[in-house]
Amino acid sequence: MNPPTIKPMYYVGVAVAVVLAALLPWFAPNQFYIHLATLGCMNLMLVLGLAIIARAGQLSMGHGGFALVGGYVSALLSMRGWSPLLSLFIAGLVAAAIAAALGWIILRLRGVYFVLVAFAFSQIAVLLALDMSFVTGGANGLVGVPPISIFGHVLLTKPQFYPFALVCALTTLLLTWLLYRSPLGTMMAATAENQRLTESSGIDTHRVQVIAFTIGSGIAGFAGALSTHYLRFISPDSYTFWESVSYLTMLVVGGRDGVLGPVVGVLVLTPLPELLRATEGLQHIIYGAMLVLCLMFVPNGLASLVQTWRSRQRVAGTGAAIVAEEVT
Amino acid sequence: MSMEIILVQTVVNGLMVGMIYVLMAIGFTMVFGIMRIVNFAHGEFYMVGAFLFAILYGSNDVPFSISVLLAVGATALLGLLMERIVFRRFRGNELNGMIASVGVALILQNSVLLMWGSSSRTVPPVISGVLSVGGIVFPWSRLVVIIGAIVAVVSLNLLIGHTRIGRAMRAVAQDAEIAQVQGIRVDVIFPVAFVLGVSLAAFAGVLMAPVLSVSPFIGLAPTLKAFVIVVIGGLGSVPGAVAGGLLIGLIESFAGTFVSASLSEILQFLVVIAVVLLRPQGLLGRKEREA
Amino acid sequence: MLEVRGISVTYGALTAVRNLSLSVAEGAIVSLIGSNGAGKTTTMKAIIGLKPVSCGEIYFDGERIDGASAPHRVGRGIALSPEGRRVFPQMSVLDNLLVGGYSQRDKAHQKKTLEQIYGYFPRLVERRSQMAGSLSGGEQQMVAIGRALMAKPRLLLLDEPSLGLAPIIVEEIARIIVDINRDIGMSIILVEQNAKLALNLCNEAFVLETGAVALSGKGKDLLASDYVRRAYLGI
Amino acid sequence: MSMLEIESLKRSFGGLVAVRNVTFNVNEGDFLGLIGPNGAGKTTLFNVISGVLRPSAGTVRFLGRDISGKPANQTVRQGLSRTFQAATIYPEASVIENAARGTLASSLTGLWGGFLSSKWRVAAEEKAFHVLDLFGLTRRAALKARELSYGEQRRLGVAIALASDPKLLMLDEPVAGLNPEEAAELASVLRRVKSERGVTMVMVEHHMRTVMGLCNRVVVLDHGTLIAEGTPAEVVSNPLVIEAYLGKEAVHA
Repeated sequence: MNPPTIKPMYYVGVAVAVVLAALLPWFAPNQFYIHLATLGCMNLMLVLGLAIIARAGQLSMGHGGFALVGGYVSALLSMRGWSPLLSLFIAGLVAAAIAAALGWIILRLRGVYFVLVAFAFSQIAVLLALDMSFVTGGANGLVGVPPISIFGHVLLTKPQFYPFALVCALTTLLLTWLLYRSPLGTMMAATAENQRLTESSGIDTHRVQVIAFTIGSGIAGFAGALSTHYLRFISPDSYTFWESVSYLTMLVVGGRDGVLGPVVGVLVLTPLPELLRATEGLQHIIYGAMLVLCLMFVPNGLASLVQTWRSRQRVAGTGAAIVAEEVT
Repeated sequence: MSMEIILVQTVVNGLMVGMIYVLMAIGFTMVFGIMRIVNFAHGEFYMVGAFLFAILYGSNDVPFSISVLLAVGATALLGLLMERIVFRRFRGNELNGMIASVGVALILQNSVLLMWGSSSRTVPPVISGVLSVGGIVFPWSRLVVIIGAIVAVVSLNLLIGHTRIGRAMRAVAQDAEIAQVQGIRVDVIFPVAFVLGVSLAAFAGVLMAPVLSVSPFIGLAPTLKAFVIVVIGGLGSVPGAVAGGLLIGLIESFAGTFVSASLSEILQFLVVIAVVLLRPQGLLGRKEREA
Repeated sequence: MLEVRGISVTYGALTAVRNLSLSVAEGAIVSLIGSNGAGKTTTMKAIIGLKPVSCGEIYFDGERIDGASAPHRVGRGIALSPEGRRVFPQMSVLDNLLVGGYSQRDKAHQKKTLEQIYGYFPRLVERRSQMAGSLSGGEQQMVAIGRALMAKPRLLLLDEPSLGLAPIIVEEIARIIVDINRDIGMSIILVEQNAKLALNLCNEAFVLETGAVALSGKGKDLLASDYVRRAYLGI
Repeated sequence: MSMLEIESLKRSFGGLVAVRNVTFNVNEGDFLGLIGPNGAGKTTLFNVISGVLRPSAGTVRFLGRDISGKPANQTVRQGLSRTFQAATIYPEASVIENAARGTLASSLTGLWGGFLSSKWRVAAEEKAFHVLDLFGLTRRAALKARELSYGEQRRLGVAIALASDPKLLMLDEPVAGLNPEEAAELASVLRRVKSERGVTMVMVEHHMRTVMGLCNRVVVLDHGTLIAEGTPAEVVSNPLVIEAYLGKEAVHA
């Protein structure tokens, strides 16, 4: 967990990847690929949110619940005439505020309790959405959510929406990366690795975990809202427990530390359900099997394979330097 | 209907649902207490038990008692298989064990879905008619559930409290290292506890199958209830699971009858938050030992 | 009857016991003394099988046991009363004792052993249905020793039986240790912080320092030597 | 001047009293040894002082301020740091990162400070390198902490605590498990830390030779009670202390 020493090569790689992603609408054979890429962007945001929570040593099984809250907040506000661009951010803030309150109460307890209560919260969110039909439309959900418009440009079609989703996802990625390098990110990593020692280094680890939960859930709220304006629809089924599980799967399969893991997880797993749509059930079985197999054989995720290779090079380098020093 | 009858029926319903929750929560809390695994797949074993029973008894007219035995036995075997293949590798790793159980839940639920489809099945009542006491009628179909669950809880209690293997299980839950020094093989106790927990869940599923309709998606709700109950009653505490289960069952029944079902869910969540705030070790739980 | 040959035990980067050898004769009391962190408890854990040895061998009755699991070694006739007592707090005294007899399947036999233990510790009779966690430290120590005896061991490992107990209780427990050794002819390894107690009770003693045997000899001889005082007080 | 004042401190767990009515002071510039036989309540006392446990009764004053029951993260920021016996490091992080994490509380410009720039890290690592240098770990800086030898890991644990710039450093059995050479090395590092940084120290330790060599004052605990206080030489010749350590001749077999 060293601050990564970034070589120019990585900058070039990242730049090429970003340019390729941005140019997708021009070389995608049909709109389905753009749709997939848009889903990928939103999944990436959700998984990054989960990754931030995991960075501080916690696991949220209620991630979908915050996306659901965000989706409804933004849909309801924009359907009452608010600018969707504004309501996206309000959605994120509402989700973050709920997470802050919930986190402050439950993060004092052992990790298991946190997981159980966060899970229970997400189920409550679904039930509320079902039950308060006078505002939420009940099981039918809300249809006709306004599209996002930026300075008069209405993002109606897939090629119109995709660049916006990409910008949102890349911004989240960049901010997460900056967060990981910041003192707060360092505190989060320290808390996850040895909470008692971190506490003894003068850091309020409870506060650090609450902040991580708040940020991560806020991102989920924003992403849920974004997706609602993309699909122009939200219902209680949009984010169930199984959605939370799929983000968790992406995170575990990709890797839990660093920002590379979520990217890898999203790239590997986003296309899967869409490709297997015909066989109901099979995609979930594959998700489940990947989750279990990854935990057994690559517990740090696919991205860790790259990191192990890189750190082996690094250690070899340091070792050589020490030997050289000793010889002279 | 007079108020009296409604009240009694509400209580009976609450006890029925509550006892099912007790069965779920005891299995869940036992697996956690002994193996330190939060089993998100617990409800899927309930679903599998209910499904097998629906197929055997409901669709193929297999005699009742044989259906019960086969449904619970087959689910127990499935549990043993999962313990062998998956869970034993995550002993002592709470976080990854929990994530792996989510994977198992996905696999179980969707395997049933692939094999038998998503449509829900109904199971004919095992027994019909009513028991009438002093003008108040109790439907036998519900009393059977309550009695069946009580029998299961009592026999489990006897097993845990008064047998050699039960003492060994309690010893492992309290101090696994020292239990080994008493000659107890934890690699035997773990699968026994897991299979026992799974069997309770499957039995709960069997009991509920004639009352509810059965589909591959019915596992999540009782899992959530088990969570809520163990947080309220104290993680790892069996008496806590009993008290919590009955409490939640009654809240649900009363709120469902007099207000609305979703309000009762919210009420339960608030109870959880209140317990977490005021008595984090749970109503009947023990404080984690300090230092 | 027990022979430990050159064992080492590690915890991660820490080597807690290095190249340690000792032997226990049939019917003997052997003491391991030394300051905290000297490796006494780790040695006990290695003998009972809770910690694997990284090298060296352990023989019991001439058979090599260092690869066997702890339950297996209990079946062979070794039992441990652990440091800090570690009774099962949420189980009754009787249940604690019965768990100790887990490896003895013969019920009549078990009952006889139980009565024998109640004979040594009459106080446990009145406490038998009480939760072990609610007992005083001295009573918990009796439960821990009784629990170990229930396995009918031929070699009893006692780890710090006097830890944190009032002197009068220590005296009582010491007397019972001697009785058990004399009556049943049970071999005992006694780990103690209380050096005078341990050296008085034993036939032979080993002084441990940073994971290795620094000195061994007859208990009475060591008691007279300066070395022990230096090992403990650094003077 | 008294830096740390412990007054009538008591701590019990359920019915068990681990520390009873303990009173003593630590003066500025002291190197105080806290000793006693196994189970005497030293670690409990240590944990109560450093804020890991709440006292059942009594007060702890640090630099004149009452810190009894204050969480550890606050006392550290006032200048009281501690080490642990076990798991004292971040095993998966590099050695330099370990030390840098120790500086977080003292070098911070708020939680969000340095979100965009990485200046804070340069400063933190510079500080961390100074500490590593003092502990002879500079060459190991790039390794993961778990790759260090046990002796080095223990030294790193003290380095992390020192990185927070404490006025008072509390060490929990710093030489436990170390071989004599490693113990001597750590002792000399501690002596250097004391002279170069002027840090007041309190140490719980079983290894008497280390205590005798380092401490100017010793406090002895037995069964949760303070039984002796004085210079090392005074304490080891105190009959009460000898009895506590070696025991009474309880039984004549």
